[in-house]
Amino acid sequence: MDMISIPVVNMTPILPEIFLSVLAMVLLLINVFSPGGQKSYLAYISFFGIVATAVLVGAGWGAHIESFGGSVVLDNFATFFKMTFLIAAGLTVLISDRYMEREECNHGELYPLILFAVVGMMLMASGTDLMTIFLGLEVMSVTLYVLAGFNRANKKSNEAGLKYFLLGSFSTGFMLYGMALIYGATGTTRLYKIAAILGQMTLPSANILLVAGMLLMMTGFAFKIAAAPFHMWTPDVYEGAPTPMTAFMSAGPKAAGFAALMRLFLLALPTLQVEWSQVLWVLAVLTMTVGNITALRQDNIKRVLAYSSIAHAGYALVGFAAGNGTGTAGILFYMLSYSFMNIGAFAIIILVAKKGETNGNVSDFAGLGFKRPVLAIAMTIFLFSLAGVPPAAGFIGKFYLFAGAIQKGYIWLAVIGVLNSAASAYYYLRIMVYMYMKEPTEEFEWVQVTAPVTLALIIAVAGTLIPGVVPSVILQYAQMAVKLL
Amino acid sequence: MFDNVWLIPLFPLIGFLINGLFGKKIKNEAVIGAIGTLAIFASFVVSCLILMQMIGLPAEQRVFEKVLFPWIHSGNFKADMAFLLDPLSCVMIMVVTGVGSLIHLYSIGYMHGEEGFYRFFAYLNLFCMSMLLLVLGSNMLVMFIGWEGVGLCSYLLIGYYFHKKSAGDAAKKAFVMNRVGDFGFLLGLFTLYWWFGSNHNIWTINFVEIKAASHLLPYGGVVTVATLCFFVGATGKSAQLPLFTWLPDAMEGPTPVSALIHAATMVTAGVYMIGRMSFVFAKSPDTLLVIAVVGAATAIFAATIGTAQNDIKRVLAYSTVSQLGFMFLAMGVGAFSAGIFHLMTHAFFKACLFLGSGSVIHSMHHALHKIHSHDDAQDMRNMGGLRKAMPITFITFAVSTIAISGIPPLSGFFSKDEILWMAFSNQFHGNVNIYLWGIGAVAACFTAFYMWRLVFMTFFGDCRINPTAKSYLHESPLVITIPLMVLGALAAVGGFIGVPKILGGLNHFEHWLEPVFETAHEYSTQYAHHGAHPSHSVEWTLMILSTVIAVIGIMIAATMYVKNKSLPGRFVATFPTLHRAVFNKWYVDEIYDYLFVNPCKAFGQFLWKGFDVLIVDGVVNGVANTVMGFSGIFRYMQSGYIYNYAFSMALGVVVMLGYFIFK
Amino acid sequence: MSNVLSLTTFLPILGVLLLLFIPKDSKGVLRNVTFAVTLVTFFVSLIILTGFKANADFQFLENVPWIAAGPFVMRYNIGIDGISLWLVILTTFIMPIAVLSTYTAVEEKVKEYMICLLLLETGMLGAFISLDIFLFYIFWEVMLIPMYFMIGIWGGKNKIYAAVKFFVYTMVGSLLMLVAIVFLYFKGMQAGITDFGLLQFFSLKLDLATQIWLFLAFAFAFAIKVPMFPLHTWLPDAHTEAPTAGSVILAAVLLKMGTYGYVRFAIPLFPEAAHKFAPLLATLAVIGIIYAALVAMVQEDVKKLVAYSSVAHLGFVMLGIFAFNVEGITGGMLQMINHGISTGALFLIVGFIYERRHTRLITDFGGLSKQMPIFATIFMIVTFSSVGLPGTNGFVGEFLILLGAFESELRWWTVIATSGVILSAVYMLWVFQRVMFGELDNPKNQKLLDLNAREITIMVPLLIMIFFMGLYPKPFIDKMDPAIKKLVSQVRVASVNAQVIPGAQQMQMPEGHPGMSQQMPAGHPDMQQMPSGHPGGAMPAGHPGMEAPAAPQAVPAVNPHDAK
Amino acid sequence: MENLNSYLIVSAILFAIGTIGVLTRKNVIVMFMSIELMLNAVNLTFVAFSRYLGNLDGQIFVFFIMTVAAAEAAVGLALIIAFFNNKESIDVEDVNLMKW
Repeated sequence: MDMISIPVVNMTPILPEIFLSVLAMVLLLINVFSPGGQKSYLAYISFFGIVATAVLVGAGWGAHIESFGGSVVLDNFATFFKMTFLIAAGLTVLISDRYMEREECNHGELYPLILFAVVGMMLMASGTDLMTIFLGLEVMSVTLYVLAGFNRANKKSNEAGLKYFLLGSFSTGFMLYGMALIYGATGTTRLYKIAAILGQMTLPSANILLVAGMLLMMTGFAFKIAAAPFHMWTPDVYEGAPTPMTAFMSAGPKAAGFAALMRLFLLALPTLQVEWSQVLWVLAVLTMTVGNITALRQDNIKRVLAYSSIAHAGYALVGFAAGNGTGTAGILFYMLSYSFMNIGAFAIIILVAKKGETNGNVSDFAGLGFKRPVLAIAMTIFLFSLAGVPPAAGFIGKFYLFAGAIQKGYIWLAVIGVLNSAASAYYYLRIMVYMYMKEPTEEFEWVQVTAPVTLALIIAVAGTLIPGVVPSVILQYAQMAVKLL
Repeated sequence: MFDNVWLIPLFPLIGFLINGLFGKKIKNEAVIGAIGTLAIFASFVVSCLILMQMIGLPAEQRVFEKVLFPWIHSGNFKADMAFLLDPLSCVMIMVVTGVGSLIHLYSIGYMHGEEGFYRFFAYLNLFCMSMLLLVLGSNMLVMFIGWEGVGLCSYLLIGYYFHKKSAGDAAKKAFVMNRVGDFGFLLGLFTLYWWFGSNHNIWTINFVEIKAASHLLPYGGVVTVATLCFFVGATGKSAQLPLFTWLPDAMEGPTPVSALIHAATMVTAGVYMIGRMSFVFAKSPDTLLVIAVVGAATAIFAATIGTAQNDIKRVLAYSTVSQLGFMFLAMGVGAFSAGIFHLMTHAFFKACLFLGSGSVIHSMHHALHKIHSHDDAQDMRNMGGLRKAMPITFITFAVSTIAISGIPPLSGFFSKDEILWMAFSNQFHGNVNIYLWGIGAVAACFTAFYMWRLVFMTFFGDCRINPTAKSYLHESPLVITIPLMVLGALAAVGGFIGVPKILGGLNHFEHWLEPVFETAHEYSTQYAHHGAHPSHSVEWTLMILSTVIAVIGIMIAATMYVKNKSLPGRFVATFPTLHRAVFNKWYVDEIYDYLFVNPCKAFGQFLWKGFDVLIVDGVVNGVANTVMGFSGIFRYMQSGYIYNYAFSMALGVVVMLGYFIFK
Repeated sequence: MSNVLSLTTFLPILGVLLLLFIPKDSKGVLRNVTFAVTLVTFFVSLIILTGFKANADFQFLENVPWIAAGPFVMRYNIGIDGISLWLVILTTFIMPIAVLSTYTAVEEKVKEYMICLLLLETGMLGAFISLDIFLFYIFWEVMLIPMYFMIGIWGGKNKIYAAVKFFVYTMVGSLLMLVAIVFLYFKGMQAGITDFGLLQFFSLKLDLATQIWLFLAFAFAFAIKVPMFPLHTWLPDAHTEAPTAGSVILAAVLLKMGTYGYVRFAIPLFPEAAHKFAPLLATLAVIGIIYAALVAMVQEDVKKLVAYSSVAHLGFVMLGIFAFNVEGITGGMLQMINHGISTGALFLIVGFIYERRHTRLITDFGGLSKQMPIFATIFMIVTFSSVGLPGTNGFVGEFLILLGAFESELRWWTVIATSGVILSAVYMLWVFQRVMFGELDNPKNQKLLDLNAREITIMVPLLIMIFFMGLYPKPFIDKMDPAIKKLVSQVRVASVNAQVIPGAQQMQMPEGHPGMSQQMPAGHPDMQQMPSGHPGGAMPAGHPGMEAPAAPQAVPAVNPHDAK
Repeated sequence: MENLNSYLIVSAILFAIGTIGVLTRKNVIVMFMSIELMLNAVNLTFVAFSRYLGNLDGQIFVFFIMTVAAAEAAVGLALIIAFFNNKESIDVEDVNLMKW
């Protein structure tokens, strides 16, 4: 019997996670011991915490450290995604405060929960073991269930939480089953070991266990990124969840889903690329088409953006289906810019909406363009970026995604993608039609734009426009990030 | 002087610019009229000087090209803004500036007091400039500027009384029909240019160069195509069958316009153009035959209509169409110089006739205006016996009528007789000749008839105008009668420059134009049927015959409208259908409406409402609507129930698994 | 001033920044500043015009690294040649006029309107000067945005439909083109091309099948923009709804993007495919000419009529371009400028009466000549320019197009197209007659004021251009001629290479050719004797006009493709 | 462990039952229990494989799954309670405020 020795573990790769977790717990404690009412300071603390974490994460750029016996890795890929999550979280924190106050559910737990969700996402991005990925996913999901149902008094929020929870656990079941099968087929849960074992197999694609495991895992992640036909929760949950959380969910978890999916498929299952490429091809087409077409006839703006978010997952899947450097780097870039533009758009929605999540229809934007021109211009920039019109970041992202598909030879996929993109222009334009081309139906008491929200908007606009005009730097980072896969 | 040829179109252009831009401010009619008239008169002077100089040169040196500036140069294509002086263009500039000056002068009196007096003179100057460009152009494209330019001015001047719907309609009709002709002109140009370029690497549209290269052209074939296209252009401009209907309508314009544009100059552009390109036309006997037949047919066709019109200007308009037919007949039988000769004499007597009719109308209008009558001042049924009130007008009118009827020794006799003679004796059309001559002769008879009918109805008999108004009838002022007298004199003696040899003349005119047409004659002799040349006796016989025919026409007119005034009524009663058909211009306008105008509009409507909106746009919107339809379906698949969502996920899993397991 | 091109392009953006600091209520200041900015831009662009040397090279080049990531290298690579030069000048020339026309037409949201106009100008100029395909695409798309807002915000009754249709329709086409661009890039990468620089792609040899697909994608995008039948239905809607300045710019410049796209991109990039599709596109162009004319004839709305007339005019342009010879393309280019001027002027004219009467129905007018003589004169001149009367600009372009097309294998198309000359006269004169002639019987029309000084000022430059280009087009042709000759040689060389002597190396034609056309008018007697291996020997095959000397009896129309 | 297949089949059946339960049952709590059943089926698979392969990774994984399931149960039940507070029902048919 050997002595039980405490393994020497290099904590560096999970330093940001640790920092954030500690911060979150401290915040929880502060919240408990602080009197009710004003909770803004929690937001500020979280925001600065996030900025600090970002610095921490940024410092890790270029490193490649494996730890926990190869369960966790710190590499550029993880770093890039972690930055994305932090940006999403940071923006969310900035836009939450005012909203929560208005909706009268300004519970201080919100910020720790967001931070925990980010921890989960980070684990997903840096996990190189099925278990770490699963754990990260669950940490993220469970907190998100809570966040979606955060406004307990609001029936819609409530329902959103419930729906998300039930369907999310359901999908987790599939994913776990897939992981089990993969484990069964390869005998390990370490991603690089899986890859090595598959590399020695003569014909991995004939191994039904393996293929089924891959598909089932894909199901789980497809749910997280809201790919059709696993997307149906998205509109309902997005609509019901408190708007800042919707913003967060549309950016963070989606990116995390892609991070894990890419890590898993590109690192562990490259030998099955032919198979998963096929599936992703179909999923991409379905997702884009369903998302875009359904969005055409939505009235609630959150639902519009929910379907749009589905469609964007489809675009990203196009790049993923290509599976080459161009496409995957495109995903990274796209997720980053999507965080900016989508959260920005939701910020505007928050500002336009009224208490109790009313005033959230597309038609309620009527006249915004000339009543609040700055807000409208910001919204316009976000929408054009979402529609993929240059010179916004959304265009560059889409360009790389589709270019990846073309490079791979998936011309038709790209063609379907761009046609979808053109169709999507319609519903984005529709919002602009209301903003600029219709007279307001009634006078609104516009909410005051507080400093954090202003800051969020400035960051979002800058993050949407600057990478659109000079995308080189970020694209190069994205290239470097995916090179390791 | 030749170098200064550009002055000729420049003066009217200056006149146009001054009157057009500042006329409204000038207001003073005398100044405006003087500017306009002097502008064209200056051109006339320059033309005269050029003519003098040219007469002084030996025949073979009478060609001069003046390049003003390069216009369109692209690839192989080259068109300069350049003028060509040769005997033919000399004749034309003389006619245009000469007759033009007189008509400008006349207009000062005629248009007195009209609203937009300055506008009228501006347009008139512009017209003269365009016409001069047309006749002076050294390549087809400069000619085409003039060609379309005169069309534009014709449009503007016909539509001068734009507030009248009929004027607007007539203007548009004139322009559009001219455009049909232009379509032909352009295609002819393209064909010729392309053929020379692609076959002989001669990329040109310059008349001199084409003439030099014309020996390369084949007989018939592509030349027939090209020349027929050009001829279409000519029919449009010169109001030949089937594109003649605009000319009678064009009488909506003021009378000086009718005289200048629709009698003396513009409408003869088609004839001129064939003359200018005679060396090409001569290469295609088929085209010549077509031209001759169309010309003859137009001559008789228009003449018949002329017999039944009551509007004095319309009679003259149909007469013009008919006379143009004669000119084309001349061109078609290879008698190019005869055609040009007739063009010139026609310019004199027809201008005189129109101006005379204008004088009558002016006077009638004045008289009717005084008694506040709304009777038509142009309707011959309201006239009669005017010779006493308007002696000068009457005399000049009568002289011109004699000329047009072809009574020797007035100008019309010589030119028309030469055409008829050539129609009979030419060596190209074989058996058709006799018919061409016959039709021409009959048309000449009709001409004499309707022209004298007009004279008798207008100037003879009792005055049918309201007696009160009658007292207001008086001779027109000098500014009107001087041009009449000059033109009348020219109509009387103008023919003497072209007296045929058989009558002891030297036919200066033909000699003058000899260098222009000799190439064409050379070509045409290639395919002439060298039959026995008709003898002098035949020529004499025909000459007498044509005179007799003219006299017969006059006699009939005299019988019907002077001696036995019930005859016309009886005739109408006997042949009501025929009369109605003739009176209504053989329903050509209606047929065109039925065949082209209405179907075109209906087709346009169909294309718009039925095709563009319904089908083309329908497909576009249909795609959008289909997508929207799917959107509705997808939307309602989103039922809101968790188990449905879960089912969708499970189904997705099953399908994916199923595909890989069973593939 | 080496970066004068950038300066011209981005001056309007500077203007936008300036406008941002002007309060939205000082409308006069906003208008004047915008006008001044566009005017300055115009004057700056004149530096380009005067500095431009009439040769086939791209000039005023600027080439700066921009994006380099992954497989893609995009550069800020701009420059102009004789083809784009005039479109740039046209744009800067039209803009002050368009701005001036809005002084009274737009009373609401002036600031936003002016910003849109200036953004639009930058977008348009950028598209014309881009030598990087990606950069071109960016500008191409950017143009959509301000135009969309102009139609949608300041448009007429049905503005939203028109605006969205305009946007989505164009977007469908351009996104497909984007796919083709990327595909082309990867093809180029295999051949060693390192960035999106357009000029390198000209020498890229693609197999016919690839060319066809790529050409179709490009052609589709451009055909929508032109617009060609049957993709034209967005245009009447957009035009009728757009405010006057919008219509003017749309007609004068935006539509040229399509035709310019063909000349600059679709044809030289894929010459063989272009040849293959020339009959199809020519057919559509000719259908467009006749069809649009017939439809225009029966329109009840003056603006719609002018919109359809645009379709017809651009049909001419397309026909000229697809003649693939110097005359045709020169004509096409001239016609682009002409159309910009004449149709722009027509839209301004419609705007004038619309401002006065707030209706555009033809039946609401009649007899205006009496009340508005200056207007009538201007309208008439513009009408005749649009009809293509010799002496006005319209004629030169139309004539060269028809001539060029007649020389090429499109002879029969030309015959039909020429009849469009008749139809254009019919509809233009008819509308002129119905609006201007007749009795002034509508009491509302009896008090109309004639054009004021500002409106006359707007029209005068256009009128001057109408006559100047009609009577002395030489400066225009001279500057664009070398570029067009080069284009023609590009198209021809490629097709000769691929079709006649597939294995042959790229011939030294681009340099050798310009002289070629020059000597042709003088006669090329030795043509037949040329050994077939001689670089010039293969040329006649590609050029319909020059084939004949070798075989006079053969119909010169036979194109090497058809012969197969 | 020769009869791995039996374990796998049993766990597959369990998983299917769980799935069908989610699809068919109307009570939210029962649905949640069905999901737990699915997870346990997965656990069984992991354990079976772990035993078959002779390494402990699968069993460790099972521990994690159980832990996470517990957390999920906590959050899930809380959500269900909140929902019940609002709607007085835990019938899944009533969870349809948001649709289309």
